[in-house]
Amino acid sequence: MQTEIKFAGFGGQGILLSAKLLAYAAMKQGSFVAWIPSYGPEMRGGTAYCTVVISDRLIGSPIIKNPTHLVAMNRPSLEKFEQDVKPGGIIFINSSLIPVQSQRTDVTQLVVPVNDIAIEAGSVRAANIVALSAFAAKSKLVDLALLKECVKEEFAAKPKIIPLNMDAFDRG
Amino acid sequence: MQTEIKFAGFGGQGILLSAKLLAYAAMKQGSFVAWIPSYGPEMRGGTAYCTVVISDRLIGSPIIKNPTHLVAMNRPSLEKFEQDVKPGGIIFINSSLIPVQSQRTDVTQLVVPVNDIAIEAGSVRAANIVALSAFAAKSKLVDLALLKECVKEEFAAKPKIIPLNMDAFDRG
Amino acid sequence: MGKSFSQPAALSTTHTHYCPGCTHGIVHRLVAEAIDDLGIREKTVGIAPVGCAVLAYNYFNCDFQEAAHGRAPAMATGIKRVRPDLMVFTYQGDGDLASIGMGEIIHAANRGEKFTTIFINNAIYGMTGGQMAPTTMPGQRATTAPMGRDTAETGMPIRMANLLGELVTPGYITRQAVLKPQQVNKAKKAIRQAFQYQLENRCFSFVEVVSTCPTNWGMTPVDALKWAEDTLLPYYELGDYKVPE
Amino acid sequence: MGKSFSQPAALSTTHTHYCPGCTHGIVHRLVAEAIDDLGIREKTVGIAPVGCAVLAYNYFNCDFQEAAHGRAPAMATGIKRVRPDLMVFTYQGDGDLASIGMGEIIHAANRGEKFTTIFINNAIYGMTGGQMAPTTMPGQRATTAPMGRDTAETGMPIRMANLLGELVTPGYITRQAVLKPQQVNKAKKAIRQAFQYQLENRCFSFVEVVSTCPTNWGMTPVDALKWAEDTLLPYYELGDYKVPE
Amino acid sequence: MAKVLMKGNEAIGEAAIRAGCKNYFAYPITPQSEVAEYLSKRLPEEGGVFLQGESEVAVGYMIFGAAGAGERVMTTSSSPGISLMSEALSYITAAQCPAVFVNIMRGGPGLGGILPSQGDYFQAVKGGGHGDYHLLVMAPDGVQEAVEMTMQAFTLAEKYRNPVMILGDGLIGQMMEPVEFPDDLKTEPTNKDDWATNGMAHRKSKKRNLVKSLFLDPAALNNNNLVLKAKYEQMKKEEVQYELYNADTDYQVLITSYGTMSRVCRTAIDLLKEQGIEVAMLRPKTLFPFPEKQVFDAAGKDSCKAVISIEMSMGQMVEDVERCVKGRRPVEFYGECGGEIPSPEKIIEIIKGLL
Amino acid sequence: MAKVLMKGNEAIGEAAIRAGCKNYFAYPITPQSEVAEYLSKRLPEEGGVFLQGESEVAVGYMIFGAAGAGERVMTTSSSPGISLMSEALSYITAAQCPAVFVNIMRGGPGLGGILPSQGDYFQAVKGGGHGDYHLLVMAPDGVQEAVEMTMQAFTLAEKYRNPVMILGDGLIGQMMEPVEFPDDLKTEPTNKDDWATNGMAHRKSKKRNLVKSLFLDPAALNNNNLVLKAKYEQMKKEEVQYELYNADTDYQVLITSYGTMSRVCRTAIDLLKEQGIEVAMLRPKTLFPFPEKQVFDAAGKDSCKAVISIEMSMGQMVEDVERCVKGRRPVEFYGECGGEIPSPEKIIEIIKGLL
Amino acid sequence: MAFQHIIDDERCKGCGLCVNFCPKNVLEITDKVNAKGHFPVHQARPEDCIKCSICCIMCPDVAITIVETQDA
Amino acid sequence: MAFQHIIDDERCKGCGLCVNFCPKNVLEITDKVNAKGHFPVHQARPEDCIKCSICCIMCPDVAITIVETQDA
Ligand SMILES: Cc1ncc(C[n+]2csc(CCOP(=O)(O)OP(=O)(O)O)c2C)c(N)n1
Ligand SMILES: Cc1ncc(C[n+]2csc(CCOP(=O)(O)OP(=O)(O)O)c2C)c(N)n1
Ligand code: SF4
Ligand code: SF4
Ligand code: SF4
Ligand code: SF4
Repeated sequence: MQTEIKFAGFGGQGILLSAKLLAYAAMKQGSFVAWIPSYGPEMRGGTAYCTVVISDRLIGSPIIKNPTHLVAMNRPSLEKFEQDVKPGGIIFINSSLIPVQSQRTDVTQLVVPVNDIAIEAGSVRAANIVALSAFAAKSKLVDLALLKECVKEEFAAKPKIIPLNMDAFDRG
Repeated sequence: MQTEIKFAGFGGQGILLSAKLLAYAAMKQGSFVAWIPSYGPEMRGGTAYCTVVISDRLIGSPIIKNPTHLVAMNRPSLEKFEQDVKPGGIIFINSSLIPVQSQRTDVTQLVVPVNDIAIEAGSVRAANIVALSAFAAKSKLVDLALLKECVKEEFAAKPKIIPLNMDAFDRG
Repeated sequence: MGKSFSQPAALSTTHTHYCPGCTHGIVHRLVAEAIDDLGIREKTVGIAPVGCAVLAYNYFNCDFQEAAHGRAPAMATGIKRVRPDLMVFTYQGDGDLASIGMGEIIHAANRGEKFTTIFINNAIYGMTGGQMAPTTMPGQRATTAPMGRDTAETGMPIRMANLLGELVTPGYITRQAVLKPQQVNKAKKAIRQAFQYQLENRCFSFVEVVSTCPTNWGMTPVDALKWAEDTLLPYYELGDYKVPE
Repeated sequence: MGKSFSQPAALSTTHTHYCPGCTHGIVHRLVAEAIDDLGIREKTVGIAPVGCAVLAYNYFNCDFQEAAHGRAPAMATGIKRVRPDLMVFTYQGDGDLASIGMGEIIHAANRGEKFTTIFINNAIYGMTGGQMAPTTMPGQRATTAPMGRDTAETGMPIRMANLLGELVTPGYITRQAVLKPQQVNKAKKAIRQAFQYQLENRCFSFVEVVSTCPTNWGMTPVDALKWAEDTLLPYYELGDYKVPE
Repeated sequence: MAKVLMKGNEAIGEAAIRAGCKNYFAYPITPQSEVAEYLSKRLPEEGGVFLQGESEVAVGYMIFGAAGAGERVMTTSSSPGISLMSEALSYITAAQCPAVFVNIMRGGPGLGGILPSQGDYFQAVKGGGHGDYHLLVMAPDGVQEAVEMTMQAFTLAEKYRNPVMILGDGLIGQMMEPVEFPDDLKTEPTNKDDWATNGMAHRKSKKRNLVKSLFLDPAALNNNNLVLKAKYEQMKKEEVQYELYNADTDYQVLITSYGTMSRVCRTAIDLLKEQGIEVAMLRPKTLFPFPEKQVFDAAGKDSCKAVISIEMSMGQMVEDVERCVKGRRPVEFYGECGGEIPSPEKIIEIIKGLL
Repeated sequence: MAKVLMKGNEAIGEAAIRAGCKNYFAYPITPQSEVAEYLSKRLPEEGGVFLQGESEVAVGYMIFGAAGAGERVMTTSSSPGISLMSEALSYITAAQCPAVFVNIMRGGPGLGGILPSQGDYFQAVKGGGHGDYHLLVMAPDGVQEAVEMTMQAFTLAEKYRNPVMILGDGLIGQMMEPVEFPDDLKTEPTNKDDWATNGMAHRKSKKRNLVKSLFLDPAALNNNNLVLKAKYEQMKKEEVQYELYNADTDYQVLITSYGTMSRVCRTAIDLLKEQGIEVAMLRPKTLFPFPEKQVFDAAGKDSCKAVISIEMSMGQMVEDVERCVKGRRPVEFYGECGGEIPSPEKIIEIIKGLL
Repeated sequence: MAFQHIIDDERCKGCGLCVNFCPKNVLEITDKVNAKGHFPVHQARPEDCIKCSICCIMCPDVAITIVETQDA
Repeated sequence: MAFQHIIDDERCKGCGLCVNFCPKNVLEITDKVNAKGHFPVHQARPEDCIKCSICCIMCPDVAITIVETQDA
């Protein structure tokens, strides 16, 4: 059984990090995981994206055209990728930046104003963490407590912002 | 029918030139020819040598272990190559620098004090021409008049020394 | 005191991929203006480096070749030698010209090749993500010098204009900057002069331009200008290092 | 006033392949004497160039590596960085160091690599048969400059010691000659000093030695010395171009 | 040791350190600059040597010098940078020095692109430099294998006194996967006293050592080539590594593929199996020595109708496959090399076209 | 025009001029420096460009620049120098510029020696540089053929907008043979207005031209590779050159050999014939495109017991021969590569060993 | 004769160099994003503009032009 | 103490540098060839030699050595 989650947004929205944290938590749960960034031309400005693959056996092709779920942090990425999501998957929409919803009816839409929540939490820069926890809670892909641990670890270097992110996490 | 002539001596004895002139004359006679120098390490000091191949058909291997004839301008080259000469061939010996003769009985030995003759002619530097003409006269590989022409041509650039070489040629 | 200002014809209208506030854009414009002033666009061949300016061929309105990393001066030599009637310029960064391309620029300058080199000194490798350049300042952080450049390990920054100025062969070697309007105007004159020397078939011409890389310096564009002014200019002194008699 | 004179231990007794009167042999001896003086033979690694001195490894009594053409300074960097306790020197000709190896020598000098370079400037390519070198004098004939070097086409000779002296990184950069006994004695001191600085882990050290190539200059060994004295020394001025504080 | 989640590039850097290599020289180039960036932090911590060279040409000779002095040393680069090391690779191999070169391939030829590719197979396997020499070439299919191969590389390089190349691609360099660093892959450096220029004082025997590749005497040069050839014959006997996938079935098609591409093929094979179509794959893990006999045998299976080499190139390894199949079966090829990695769906379509 | 007696190196230089190439950039290296020495005299007489570059790396890009500007241009070098041009060859091919490269091979790997060798077959034929590209490679067996191939090279380079390499060896460069310069091999340069950077003012269309090899978009890069591949397929159809020797007999052995080595084999075949032993030779004159079908057919002749590739190397072309023979016959190899060229006697001994 | 000071919103990358150097403090960064995701500059106090072209000179993206207009 | 001035015929390549620099004009090239084909130098006027070692210093082939001898 294999699940693929695509994270997409502006460069600078911390997409690669949330994806990494999810993969990290999944790994701790004993799953096979792969984190595949988009690098190269498309990076310069515009939409950045990144895919996490979580599987119960050796991961074959790391090239994912149709992910199980999509976490869209801005409008272009929703528009660019919503059609690719497999039926039955989750499409996470950051309503703070995406006024619209997906036209698709064969997927679960999870709409959260992550920027606003993050701002409440103290900084818009924690938006990615809010999104991560909200998505994780819904998708049940990984144990939340464990995920939270991973977030803490990640920020161990910069202790000040841990509480912020913990708070952001809980709000998610 | 193919003939190979090996010219050998000190660097600076004009061996490459005499060999080239012979090849040139043979070419003018309509034969296939190849002039194969020794280059590389063995050049630095010591014995220099060079092989001329004259043939009535396309020349195959330019690598000659056993030449038909040998023109030895100094002692080391005689000692180094005399055994390689094919039976019935000519071994030319510059007796000005080679006190000995070859032990071989199955070859014709042509013994000429070319340096001395060249000095008479006016300069020891013409020794190679003396040797060439003497060898050519004996071996009858090329028409002497033609060969002489080639020598003239060769020195066209430095007219002064033409008479010297012509003289040297005739003495050969 | 109004004056009009418009896009030079030698510059295409394509939007550049450069980061906001990157001075590559300013220098591009100055080169284009010089080409327009001299009316040489149709006989000019530019040579793009490997670096952030690799796509320069999209931004200029003239023939262009794209070199391998550091080899633009050799390509320019090849073009100029076989087609002396063409105007040839290379546009190179400091990794390209001062690191991997050191041999090529010194020999082209020393042979007195009749082309023009625009050298963008931003004290870092831009395109590949902020690695140390030979021009990186002591203590300046880079992705391959996380603690800042340690001169005991990697020596002092190389001053290309000074070095090329030391060669005996006549040439036009100058260092300019584009950190404030006055400097931009002077740099424009220098670049025009460089092309002028080439047009007269006088000598090799080289314009080093002290520039910024806000992205890899991790500063706002405006702060980058200030940092360059305060940190780079004292070491990279502006001025002519050689002018042909 | 008698004094004894004998073969240095760091020099092997092998006869060299150098042409009669070639000053490579003198410089070999001076290097060997410096190694003996400092008693460092057993921790010295020499690096042979590609050039007439390619067989140098046969003539010295210590570990040796043989570089590719022009790359000796990069190899020396590799050795010295991983084994700072070893004494490392490169021995290079002017085609090797000043032409193809320009980038490597400048960057090694600029990083302040702690090795020693002996640079034989004989104004020509020896081993390959007298082609033009960057150091060939104006008008000097070479097999690839049959009419003599035309500075309008190929620029002026490159003065390596001057060029390296221009770098900001501290180092010991000097130019010596071996055209007469007094010069040989001074050159010997300079070479010893160069190794001394390395021994103290002070800086990069570079000794350019103005030499002769009778064979490719087409002169007798004695005439070659005179020609070098009259033609090369006025352009290649002897002396120190940089000394560490 | 616990699993960690790491980028391929960083994992390769860490692997070198774990394998006992404390010396790294390199020049930045996408998509592998992270190796240098990672080691510029880590090596100083380990008391090792990190140096950014002025060019790949220079780096090639820094590696030569360090290896010749008897120290473990590594460099990493990507396609164009490796081309600039061609001469050095020829020299280092001729002088019989051990060293590890990593090529994280990008699209070519020329400046090409920075996305993953497998266009440097010929260069790596046939020798990009001049003369008769070979590198021992290993091709990982993921981050964990990249780590293991990098660690083994030092041991193999020293066993044969020959450079070893790890041939990866941009995806392996950029992707994160869980990795472990097997301690048992760390080996003691071999004694280099009898050939390395590590200083006479260090050695029992006081004879000096020479590291060189010049042999003016033809017999000596020919002999050096025979010495190298003998090593390559030994590698062919002892070092061939490969993986067979789904080969215990009555497969109709045999795929040959390596590295990232082979992972896509693996997925395609699984999907085809679900559709009742059996396809096998032979994945060379060492590209030189190449699994010659294994390819010959696998192609010969009765059920096998055709062999197809699938690469992120215009057709390179396929020539070795053809050579080894010896006409037993038709050998086909499919490849793309712009940076877009062919999808499993595409592979399935191609395979079905063969049936 | 009358025959003249010339050294191979000088003849190659003269051939370039006769073919209408007035531009030459090179760096000295034995055994081919005479080309540069000769052209440093001749080109100024012809109003052409002679320049000694500072290194082979630089020369590679001088060639790129000149070719990109639309002029005929040539360089010559020998093994190590060609390695330093690997990156440039990849770039020039990717940017589709015509140019002629001559490699007068010497012994390798490393500094090796300066005597004749054929150790650079792989480098020339499989591509020493990175990425998917090929050079059109021609291998002369003597001075006259070196002249003819050099002259043809410019025409072919322009027909395909791809570099052409003449792969000779030290013997061909140093040996003197009678030569003629066939006027009919001189062709008019093709019109390069639609791609070369020869100055917009020169062209009817005022659109600018770009000479480049960067394609950041994967589809565009893949497409550039397909364009190159299509050219190579066309070369395979149209440019294969080879010679069959003594092949109208019932030969027991087929020799494959090229260049200088093939001349020795030719003599060996003649001598064997005298002894009543029939042996044939297939001599590829183009190494890329390789005479694939011809080798397959020649090997298949009923009388033929075995195929043997004889090279001045440790075994390189033999891999292409194996690939093409497709297992029809056993493929053997013999080679030496120190600089000593195997004698006809040695070849005869080897051949007899196969019977 | 008169001049018109024009900013091309789409070319502008909002780097602020012009704002920094404008002697008359005419320019300000807006808070509306353009297609490329940048916040372009605009003339906050156009009446103060003396058309000195300093902003044009410092603009890396030729986003500002000043054109001569017929009507004064 | 005394010194002995020794020339190694086989090392000498007859380049004449020593002859040229000898302040006492002690040395001359001989006309007998050595194994390598060179004409080595010899002490034509040994009695004039002051053992200053200048010849040794200029000799590229370490063909001349001066050794201390016990007997005066
Ligand atoms: C042979 C080779 N080596 C390395 C690279 C990778 N590379 C691309 S750009 C670059 C450096 C760019 O820095 P700089 O020249 O300073 O220009 P900038 O980007 O700063 O304008 C490097 C190392 C390459 N493309 N080719
Ligand atoms: C890559 C490469 N290019 C060229 C050569 C040929 N080559 C050997 S030595 C040499 C130049 C030698 O001249 P120099 O460095 O001045 O030393 P010298 O012989 O004068 O002492 C050249 C060009 C080579 N061996 N390798
Ligand atoms: S060629 Fe010149 S440099 Fe070389 S050994 Fe002879 S004299 Fe010396
Ligand atoms: S023209 Fe001058 S005054 Fe007007 S906005 Fe630009 S800088 Fe300011
Ligand atoms: S300088 Fe140009 S790009 Fe920057 S803010 Fe001003 S107008 Fe925009
Ligand atoms: S030691 Fe002095 S005096 Fe004696 S031969 Fe030598 S140079 Fe002349």
